[in-house]
Amino acid sequence: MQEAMISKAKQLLADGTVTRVIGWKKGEFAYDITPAIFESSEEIDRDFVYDDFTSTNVSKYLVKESKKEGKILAFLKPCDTYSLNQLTKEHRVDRDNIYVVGIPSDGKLDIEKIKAKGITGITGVERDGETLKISTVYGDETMSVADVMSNKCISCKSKKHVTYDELIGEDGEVITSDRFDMVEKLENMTSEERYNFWRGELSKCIRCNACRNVCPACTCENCVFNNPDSGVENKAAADSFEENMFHIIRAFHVAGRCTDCGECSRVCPQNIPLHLLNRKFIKDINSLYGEYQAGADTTTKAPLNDYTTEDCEASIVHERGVE
Amino acid sequence: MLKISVEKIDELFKAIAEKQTLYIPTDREDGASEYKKYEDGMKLSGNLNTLRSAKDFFFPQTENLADFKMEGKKIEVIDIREEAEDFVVFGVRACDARSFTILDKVFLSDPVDSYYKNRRDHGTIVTMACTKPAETCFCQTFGIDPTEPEGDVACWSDGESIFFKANTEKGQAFVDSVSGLLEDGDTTKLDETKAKTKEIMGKLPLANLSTEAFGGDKLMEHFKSEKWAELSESCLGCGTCTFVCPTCQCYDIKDFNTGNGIKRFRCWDSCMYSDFTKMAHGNIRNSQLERFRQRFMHKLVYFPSNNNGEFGCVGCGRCMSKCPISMNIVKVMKALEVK
Amino acid sequence: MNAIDTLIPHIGVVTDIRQDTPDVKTFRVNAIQPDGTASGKVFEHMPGQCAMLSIPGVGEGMFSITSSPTNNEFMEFSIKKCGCLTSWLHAMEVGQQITIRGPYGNNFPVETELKGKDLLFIAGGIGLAPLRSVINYVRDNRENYGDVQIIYGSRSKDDLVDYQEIINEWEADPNIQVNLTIDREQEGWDGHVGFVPNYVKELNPSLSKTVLICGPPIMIKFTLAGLKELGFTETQVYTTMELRMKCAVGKCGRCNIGDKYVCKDGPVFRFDQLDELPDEY
Amino acid sequence: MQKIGVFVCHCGTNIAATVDVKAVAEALSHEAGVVISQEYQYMCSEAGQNLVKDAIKEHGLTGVVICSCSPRMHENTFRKAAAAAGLNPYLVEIANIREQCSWIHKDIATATEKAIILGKAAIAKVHLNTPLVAGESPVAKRALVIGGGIAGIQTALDIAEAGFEVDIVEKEATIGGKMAQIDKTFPTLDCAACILTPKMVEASQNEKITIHSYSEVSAVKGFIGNFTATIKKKRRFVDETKCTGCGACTEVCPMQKVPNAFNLGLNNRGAVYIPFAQAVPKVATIDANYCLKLRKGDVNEKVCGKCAAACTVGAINYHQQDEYIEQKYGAIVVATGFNPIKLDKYDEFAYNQCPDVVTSLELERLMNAAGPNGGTLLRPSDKTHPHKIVFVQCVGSRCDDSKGKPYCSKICCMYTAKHAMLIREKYPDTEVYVFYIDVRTPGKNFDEFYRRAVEQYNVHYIKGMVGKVTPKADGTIDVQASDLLSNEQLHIDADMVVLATAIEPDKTARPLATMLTTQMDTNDFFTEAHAKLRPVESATAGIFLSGACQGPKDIPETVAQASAAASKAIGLLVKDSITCNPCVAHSNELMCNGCSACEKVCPYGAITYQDKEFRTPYRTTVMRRVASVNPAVCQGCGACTVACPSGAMDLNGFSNSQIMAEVDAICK
Amino acid sequence: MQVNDNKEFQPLIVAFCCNWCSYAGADLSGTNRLNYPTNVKIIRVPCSCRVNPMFILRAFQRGADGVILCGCHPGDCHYTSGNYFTRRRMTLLFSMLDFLGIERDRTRVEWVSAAEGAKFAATMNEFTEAVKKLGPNRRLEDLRCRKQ
Repeated sequence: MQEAMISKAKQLLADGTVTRVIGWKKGEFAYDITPAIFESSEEIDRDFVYDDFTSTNVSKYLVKESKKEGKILAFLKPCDTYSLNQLTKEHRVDRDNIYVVGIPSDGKLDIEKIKAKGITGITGVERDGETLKISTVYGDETMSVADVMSNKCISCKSKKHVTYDELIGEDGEVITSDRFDMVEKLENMTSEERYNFWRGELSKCIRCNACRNVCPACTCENCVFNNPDSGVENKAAADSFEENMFHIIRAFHVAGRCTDCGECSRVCPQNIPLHLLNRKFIKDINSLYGEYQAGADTTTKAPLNDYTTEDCEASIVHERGVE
Repeated sequence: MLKISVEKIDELFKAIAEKQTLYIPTDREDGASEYKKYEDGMKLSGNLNTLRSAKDFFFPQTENLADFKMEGKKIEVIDIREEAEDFVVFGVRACDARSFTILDKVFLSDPVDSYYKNRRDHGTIVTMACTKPAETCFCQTFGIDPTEPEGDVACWSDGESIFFKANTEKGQAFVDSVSGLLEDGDTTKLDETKAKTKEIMGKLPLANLSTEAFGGDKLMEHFKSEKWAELSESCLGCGTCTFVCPTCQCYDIKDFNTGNGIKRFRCWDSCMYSDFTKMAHGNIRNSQLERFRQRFMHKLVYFPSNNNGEFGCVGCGRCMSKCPISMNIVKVMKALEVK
Repeated sequence: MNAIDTLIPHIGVVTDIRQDTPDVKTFRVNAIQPDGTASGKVFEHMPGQCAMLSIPGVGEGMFSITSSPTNNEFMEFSIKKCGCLTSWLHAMEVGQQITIRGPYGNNFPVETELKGKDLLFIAGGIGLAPLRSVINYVRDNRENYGDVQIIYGSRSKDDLVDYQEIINEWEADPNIQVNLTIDREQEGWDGHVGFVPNYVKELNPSLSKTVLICGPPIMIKFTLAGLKELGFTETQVYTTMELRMKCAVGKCGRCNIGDKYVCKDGPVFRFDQLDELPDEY
Repeated sequence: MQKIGVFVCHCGTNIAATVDVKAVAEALSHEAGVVISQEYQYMCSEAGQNLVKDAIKEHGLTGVVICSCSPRMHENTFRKAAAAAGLNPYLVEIANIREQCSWIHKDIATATEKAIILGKAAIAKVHLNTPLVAGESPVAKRALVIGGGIAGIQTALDIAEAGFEVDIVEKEATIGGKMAQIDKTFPTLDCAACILTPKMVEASQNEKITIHSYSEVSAVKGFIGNFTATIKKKRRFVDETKCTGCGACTEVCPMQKVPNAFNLGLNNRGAVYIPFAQAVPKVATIDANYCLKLRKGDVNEKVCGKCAAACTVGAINYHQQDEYIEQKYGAIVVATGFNPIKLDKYDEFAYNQCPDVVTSLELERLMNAAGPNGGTLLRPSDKTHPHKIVFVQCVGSRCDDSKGKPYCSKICCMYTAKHAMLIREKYPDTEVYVFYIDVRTPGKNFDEFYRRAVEQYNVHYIKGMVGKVTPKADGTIDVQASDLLSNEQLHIDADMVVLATAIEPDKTARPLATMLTTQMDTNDFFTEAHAKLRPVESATAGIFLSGACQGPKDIPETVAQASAAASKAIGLLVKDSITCNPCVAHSNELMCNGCSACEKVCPYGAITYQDKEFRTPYRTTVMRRVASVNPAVCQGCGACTVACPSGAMDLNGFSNSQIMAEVDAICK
Repeated sequence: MQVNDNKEFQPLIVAFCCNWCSYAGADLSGTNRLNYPTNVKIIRVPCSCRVNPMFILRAFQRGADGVILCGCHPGDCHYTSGNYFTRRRMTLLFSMLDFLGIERDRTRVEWVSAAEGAKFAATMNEFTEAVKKLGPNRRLEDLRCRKQ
């Protein structure tokens, strides 16, 4: 796949279709891949990479990049295309200035999961089908790919590209996943248990803003949490309330807009399952207002900007689930 | 050397915790480890290092500076500072141990930060030598020997026993206070462990990372480097690197109106944040490039310039594993050292 | 705990407010004595040094102390309205208490390098505020310095800060030469009209002078260029930088430029020192 | 520093009996910024108001808090008083300590405590109040009426009568609409043409009215008082100013097989045509889809051209192009009317198979003297006289499936009674059956009319459903139905079947609603601003609703609504300018993402976007899409402020910081 | 939190009322002298859709024990559609608060028309009682704002 992408990128650069390419760049180790913008074939030959660790969703970079002079080629995985569509819908990107090449993804790996197995001193990772061979300064290890698949890929919702100018490989289908299982599990807990669960998780938050800054739905010119006039500005949680507030407001602001790309949880240095907050909203929206997938198209009204006269009352919250 | 057998470590912890608050690195559910206040039954983490650094003990993420009461045109300042209680931080690695030296240079230089000093005076740091460094480790680049950690008390494990050596007066007092549990031990096996670790250190991918190209005298050369644009292009401007960093110490001072008074507190801030230098008259670092450059220039050039060549990084590798887009100081150093 | 920490402020009380220009007010601040009366200074300082003023809950900001250290009765701050805190300060009434901490930063080297020198002060707009402290310090120790010339300009006559003091005291002082200018012709103004940089060139000051300059960045830039044309060197020119800081003690990291902290190593710099710093100010 | 005056009202004993007003005034006097705190017997009295006015002047107050009755009672009173004393009226806040405190609580201590808190909240808010000035926006003295049916004509006539210019835009070649196609009207049975055509002529002759027939509205911009509409005059290949309507061209046209739309395709006409004899404007139109010359593509080719040759005034112009007119309007009236629904989905009624199954509107044409049969009722198939006619009610109305409409079309019961009666009167030998679900005849003289049909004219009304209509080989039609009252299955051998087809809004209504940013219901009827109190206004200011575009209506109702809409429009047009509510939303461009969330929730279409250039700190510029709120259109609901994730959108008078300050004060 | 003489817990209830229906309804319950507890403090907003989730969180932060939102009945909104947006927003917000383990009875939306003075009073009585049962808000409070 990497080779096909490289030759496609070089071709589109050469024929003038695009002036820049956004993709991923090799790092120091086998896994520390950085999103990067390439402007020449030489750079691409030297650094371009697409492998098991290129999980970053590069859509958000297109907010800035698409406003620059010259078209940019973006390699987007199926899930990334949902983000791009959502950004297009919200006029945050100039879609005409982006050339999207859809690329398939059979799931990315989570280095944290590998390390959590006690593996350290990693000098190389090699994939052989469903087995992963990891060389370390302490000797070699093997493990199953499925064991270290990143969470966002385990609960993959779609292998289908919802927007592209060109595809490499076959397009996939929207798939049904068990992504709401954990939400449901929490819903079935008692209020007290849920409270304790979330206190445990959210109290880990260090307010590094990685979740916000990586989120393709969080592209505000000026985030309310940075705006002294908003009344909720804060930089660090000085109280547990502020930990809660940041995540509630953030989830609410992306409700109906979050495509469930999973980046927030992926980047959280404290491993807080932030995506569960977004998924809770998605699940509620689906069950209360009809199935809705943000980013599936660029025209449908977002559920929170829409209504029907027959919508359920807020009291439904009091009537269902576990107290 | 004084030692205690690994099996008896819980007894040691209990004994310490009886006298003062003890913090040890312990594993949480998700496998990561963090410092927690010791309670009976708590297990010492086997991980190389904690997710958050040990700087929190002396420079917490938020802390109250003063309270104010306002009435009419009058203001009353309330000094809320209290003498800290004695505490012990056990299991600090060599890299984090060095970070205190760096933080001391900032907070204990004139004018002394009393909040930091208060905790520093009352905290005893017990370090623990590394035996299984990770690929992200590059403390040796900054002259740190993970097998010979600093700290008030240094500890080593040879798998069977934990050895103790006091480095400071405070450390000696600590060792004396638990000496009843310690016995003299043979260090043959420990020396082997150390040697083995040193060997691994030599094999680590970043073993040859050098600081030669950096330091206070390289200020303009690096500042003007064209590499910053490429290095910073995918930076998200989040504060992850800053907040997991054991040496980052930038902070903000804010007021919070509780409805019954004003609390002035300080909290960690990050030079990577877009509003870090934003003031009423404007912002001096408007682009992520400038902000990104500031962070690394500070660690690699500005700080050494003001501190006799000492760098503002201890090579703990936290930023390497936690950056959402895997950009880090090592990549910056490697890019900049190429002429 | 009784260790003194500079982050914990003192209380000052505003005892006089003077509207200098439409957007600049000068506040007189006194310390509160144990008996509750307001008199004297909260702390001593040197010319060019600053203080952090704050209204808790509103914000804290660094301001030059515009009164001279030789004034033993009070401190003064000339403050331009430009943000949330300054708006609040402008809305204050006499008797309002504020918090104050300092002094911070370095000062103009009035007791060392400047001693015995001919001095030329060049200021634009609110830029006079930090220089006023030096000017009055020099006037009160007149015997220690050579010629003193002040070139001061503003948009209009109404925007000249401390105008009353300038005409009543400085212009009346036979030992000081004062040159005022405003940007555009204005009724009731028979003085010089024109921008400060041009006026400086017109006046062609003697190269023997040491220059202290403060004003808007664009004015400083052109004036410096003009001075160089006249033959001045950068080592002869001092300026004081804008005050963008939080802790004021060189720790919070905000005013860090290169290896300098403006709050601690500055705000007063000689131009040759600034050359060694990244262009981030 | 704020200088706030607090005035606590006793309201006689209404407040003072349960709230210790002196204590309230005393407590509030210590709040930050309060320079005067007084109490008085009756604040709203002249003496009370003077107290406020004097304090404003004496203390130079920057804000006023009145602790009194509900703001719904006296907010305006105190605002006026403040304005009279030179204080911006929007710097006054009311703490409701009567309706929401003294009247509902009994315990003096707790009521007083609450009153103090409410006062503190008002003080906290007033600290953040900003002076607001109601903007003014000029009104263009011209109205646009979209649709030239009876609704549009009546509205236009009324507006013109009041002295304002009106333009009627009609998409067909003539005005008149559906009423022109109708034969007789219920319940008086007078001839529709006789009452309509004079109105059409009146409209065409009124100096204030301009009729744009064969035209459509292609764009509308602007807002109340200041709309700009683009009207597309479709090319009719006839110069309207020259054509005399003599009809010579229509006679010579060799292409005579064009289905006559006016007669619903029941007969044919020429490619060049005048819809009907009394058409207004009486001008010929060439149907380019059928004209032999125009279909060729190249009009310069020597094909046909007979009409041009026959025209003595040289009005035929094969080169004519669409014309676009841009015009400013102060008010817009929508009168797009209705159409019978298509019956494609109703195979059971054999409408598509059998020509003798007709819709009621078709029956109107069949019975009309100007219709295809010159007024003699003949079967379309064989032009014979029908002896048995079955009427089927509610075809597509009151449906709970997706085939039809959920609503009652309202007019069918009455026009069917009319049809039945007319047929029975003219052709006593014809038997008439009406199958109905129930007969709805509310209206003046309506039920009497229906009863006459049953009792006097012996129309057979059968409560029941028609299951299937089957054309038979002998030319008759088998109507299979159930009689719900006798509970038996019926078969009727009918000669004709008439379907009372549901009516629906015209297809042009939806795109028009988008253009006008007005709301529609799920059936595409325009939604009125308030179902009861503002039935002829749309929620978008300056846009009014006339006739069946708002819901099914008969002629008198339509005319009544048309006049009502006209009077609303006139009420607007007589003003030179409109005063805007200053408590409107506004967007901070520096924070706006241009994401359109606010626009999506705005019920008034008050928000538009533009690409705007912004300076960056690096002396370059960047284009950004940003929202702007039209204060003349915004009504100040605040929906946008919550939809906006960045907080760029805020509401004057109820800003985020004001409400939060109130929350803080209450929770302190 | 207010403490009265018999030391029974007195919750603080913040009620956001839309200007056109519910605020008028509240006025009407006053006019009709229908009692409800002083615990309830009303904030007037133009429409229920003006209420930002931030306001609700703010109230809890500052010490409110319950927050209730009142607006026109669906279909009766003065601005035609505001309360429909409110309904969706609040349903989702309350569901999220519930998900985080915040007691669900601390929040409520109620439609009260200008004529329903009795309903307003009854609702406030009921809601206050419900919150009273829950006790002080501890899960979503800011300790810094807690009253001594």
